[in-house]
Amino acid sequence: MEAKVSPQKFIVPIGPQHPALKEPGHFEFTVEGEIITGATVRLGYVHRGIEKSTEDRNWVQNLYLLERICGICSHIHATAYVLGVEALANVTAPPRAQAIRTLVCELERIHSHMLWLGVAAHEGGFDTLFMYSWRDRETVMDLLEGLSGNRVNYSVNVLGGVKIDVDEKQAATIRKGIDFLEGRTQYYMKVVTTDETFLGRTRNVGTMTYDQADALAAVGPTARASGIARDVRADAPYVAYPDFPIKVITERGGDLAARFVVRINELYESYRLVREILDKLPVGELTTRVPRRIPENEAISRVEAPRGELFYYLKSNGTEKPERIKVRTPSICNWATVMNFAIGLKLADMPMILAGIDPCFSCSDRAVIINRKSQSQEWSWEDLRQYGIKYYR
Amino acid sequence: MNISISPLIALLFFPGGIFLLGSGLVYEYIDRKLVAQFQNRVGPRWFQPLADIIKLLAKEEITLAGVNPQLFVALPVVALAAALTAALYVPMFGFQAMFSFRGDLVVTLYLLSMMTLCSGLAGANSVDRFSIIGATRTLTQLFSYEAPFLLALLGPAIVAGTWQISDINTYAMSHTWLILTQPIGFIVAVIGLMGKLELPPFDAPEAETEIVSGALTEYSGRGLALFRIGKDVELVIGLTLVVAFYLGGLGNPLVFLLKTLVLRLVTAGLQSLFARLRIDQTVGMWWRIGALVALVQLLAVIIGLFIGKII
Amino acid sequence: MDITEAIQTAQDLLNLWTSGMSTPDLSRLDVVLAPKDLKPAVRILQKAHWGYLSAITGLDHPPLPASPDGKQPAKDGSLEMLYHFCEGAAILTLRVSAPYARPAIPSICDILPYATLYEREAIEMFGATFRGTPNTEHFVLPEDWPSGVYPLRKSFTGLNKPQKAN
Amino acid sequence: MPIGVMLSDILSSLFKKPATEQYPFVKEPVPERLRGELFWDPAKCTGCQLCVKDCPADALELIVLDKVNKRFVLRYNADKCIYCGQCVMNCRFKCLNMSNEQWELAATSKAPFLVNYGRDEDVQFLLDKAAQEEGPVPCEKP
Repeated sequence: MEAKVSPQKFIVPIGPQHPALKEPGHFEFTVEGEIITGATVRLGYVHRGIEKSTEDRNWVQNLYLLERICGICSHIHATAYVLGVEALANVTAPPRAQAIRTLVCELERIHSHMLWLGVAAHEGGFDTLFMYSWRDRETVMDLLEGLSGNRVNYSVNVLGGVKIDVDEKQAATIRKGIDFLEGRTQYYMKVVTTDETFLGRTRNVGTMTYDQADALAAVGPTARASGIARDVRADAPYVAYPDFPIKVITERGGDLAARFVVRINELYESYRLVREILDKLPVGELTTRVPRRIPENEAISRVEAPRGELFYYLKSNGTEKPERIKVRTPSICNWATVMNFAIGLKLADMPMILAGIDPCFSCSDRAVIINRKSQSQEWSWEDLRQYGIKYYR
Repeated sequence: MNISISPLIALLFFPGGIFLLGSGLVYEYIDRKLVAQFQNRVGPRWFQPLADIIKLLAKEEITLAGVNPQLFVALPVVALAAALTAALYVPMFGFQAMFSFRGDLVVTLYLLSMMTLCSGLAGANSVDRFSIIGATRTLTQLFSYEAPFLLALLGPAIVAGTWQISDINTYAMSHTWLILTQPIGFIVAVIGLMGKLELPPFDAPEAETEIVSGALTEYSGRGLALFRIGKDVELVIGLTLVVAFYLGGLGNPLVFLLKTLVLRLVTAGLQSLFARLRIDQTVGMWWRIGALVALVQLLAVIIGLFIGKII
Repeated sequence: MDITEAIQTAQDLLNLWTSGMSTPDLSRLDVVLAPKDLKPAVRILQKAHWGYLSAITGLDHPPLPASPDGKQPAKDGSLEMLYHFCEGAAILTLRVSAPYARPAIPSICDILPYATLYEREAIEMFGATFRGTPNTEHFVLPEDWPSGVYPLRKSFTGLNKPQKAN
Repeated sequence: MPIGVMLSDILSSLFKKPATEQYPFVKEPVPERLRGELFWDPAKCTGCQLCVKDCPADALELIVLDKVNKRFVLRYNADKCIYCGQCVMNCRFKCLNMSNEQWELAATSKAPFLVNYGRDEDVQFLLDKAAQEEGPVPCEKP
């Protein structure tokens, strides 16, 4: 790192590699003492060119590619995509499949919010809460693993339905796990809302009013913590949400503490929904046929990822491959809120505010494209391998 | 316990020198293991602190461009030397202090502050931005906890009527435990100790999620190893001091072990119980609450003594 | 606002400028706009508080040679930007196209400041230009990315292969 | 002003076993539906290639030796496989399945990741042919 110490500008770089960020992103904060006077963001360190790659794969293959945009919200990406493709092909998945999709969506939301609780606590230097919430998160990970076979990329969706079924034994395991988690969540709610040292780091930190959140088009829990009742699950219900309506959770505070409360309250809502779905699981088929070639059409698919509204735009051209797939992830929407609110805050609060929107860098970036003044635009795997061998020799 | 050891051996091997370093590592291990247990984790294996140090010592030390190289090399040495010297005036492991004179309490406290001062200077010496912010925070924190910590240790000194650590120790052994008569002083001393050692929740100067590793970000290899050992030694000395003053003194190694471990358990618990305080919160807390209650305690002690004398 | 009402409101608001409207399904309204009409349209949406800008999708329409039988004339390449606004379940898409030769579209950042990230993405990915956009730095592509290479255009094939002629 | 709300948890942890799973030493049971290494049963395969077409990772390759007599070899690249299970889903004759036992697939060389499934004589035939040509094993799709 070069020495750039001038009395006017003192820039603290955070990232692309920094202990506060588990994923790469680059932020520059200009500080005066501990107070931030400027902020910029630069992404792209994990840009994988997924949108371009989709144009080179068939509709089925894309499902697995898009599922891997994000490790935490993998199922919701797959869901948004299959809903889009089903809309393009004009088919609807059977009710039981829709309910199972919803079930996995909600379980995924539970795991994502628990993960976030731990990360946010860690950013605030509260490692004990971090360890405990991640320990308990294992419960829901185990449920998902038992249900789908994998911990991360569940691969539950297929075009036109789902791969897995839920039997009575599994339903019982899930109910038991959810009961345990509900008890623990009540406990975490108590910790984050009453512990004075923790509240000292969250209360009135990074406050965003309703008007500000509205003007910056915040989405997801970040918006809901500022009182905006914006939730795709309620606004434009998809999969089985029309049958299992949700209550939109909002908070007035707009600060970090409110974001904690909103997410934890959403956990309760998810627990309720999971139980309800298990009780009233429709019977019937799991899949329906989707044609391999999809006629020229356009579709927009919006779903509520754990982090907020996830937006897919799909365009088909009558072949087996899509013409264009556009993915707009919730984290992109929320960056604007962070960058606008950093100014005037303390440096020590920044990691928590960054974590407060639950950013997902992999989501925001979507090609390992390396360019070192050579003529090539993109390196093939072979080039990359040779480069690696040369580099380490 | 009175054993006379040749000063040279005392300095280099036992109870100073090598033995002190070893016990520093043991206490670091105990700390890490206890915090892990509190967080329901497994924690490191017994040799981990030693392995860390050996690994660091074996690694290349990178001296940055733009720093003062003499200072860069000297600071860790001075820091460790100060911590080791401080140990000579303290009844380590329940043995009598190696050297003792009137007023060695003040000297010891200054020597302990040297460590923090050195790491602050080390940070300010590096040109890295994280180091500079870390150094600012280290020094800010130094100024905030030092006064309350000193006041908290003054209480026992005043009731004992001496500024000599050994004498205070003897006084503490023969009287009611001072934790009962001066509870506030004890609490301030323990929390002051945690602030001194930059343990959570007072780890703002090295908050990894904000400024990587604070003042020591640019240190690697030998320098970092020395700083770490220095901190471990300081930990042992700090524990010894608080135990000697407030928990009924130190008579023999067994008592020492028992009492310091109990105190370590308490501090490990406190470490895992709180979220990190921002530096402004730390300073505010120490000056608004810490210094004030320590002063009140001190006044109460003085008035108590005064009344005792009159009666 | 329920869907039909929201769609109706949007239709009423935008009637003045549009050169074509369609509703591909119940919850969607596509409005074709000339680039010069984009800003007034966005402004009126914002004034009426109709939804929020959810995304800007870029589409590349590569040039087509004339069909051999001469029935279809050759077509110049163009870029199309879709501005998706969402209000509840209703989605309004403003479609603005610009030919390769003059790929300039007015920036809407002065009306909706948060559009800057989307515009930056469209600039580097498609080579569109937004008149008046505050920041044209790379957003996701590396700093030393060659200028004039736009990865999401159909002509970009990457992987060391020569680019298809435009 | 409540502080230290997590005290009860911390104290109880002092007398609890750590929650950490000591993985290589202690192995937890795996879920029944775990998608591990892929296995192929040559008896039922008709050579429709549906599994190969939809494989998102290009991990499968069906080599047709004799279409009429149903002599196929399935070349499976376990290192490319992303264990999504689409091939199992696609197969109408249920000749593919994913093991929930074989999942610890780490190795120090690439060799164990290239698996040829099929009748022994067919695989041998392929290997011999490759050895004769002394080139790389043919990987062109049929």
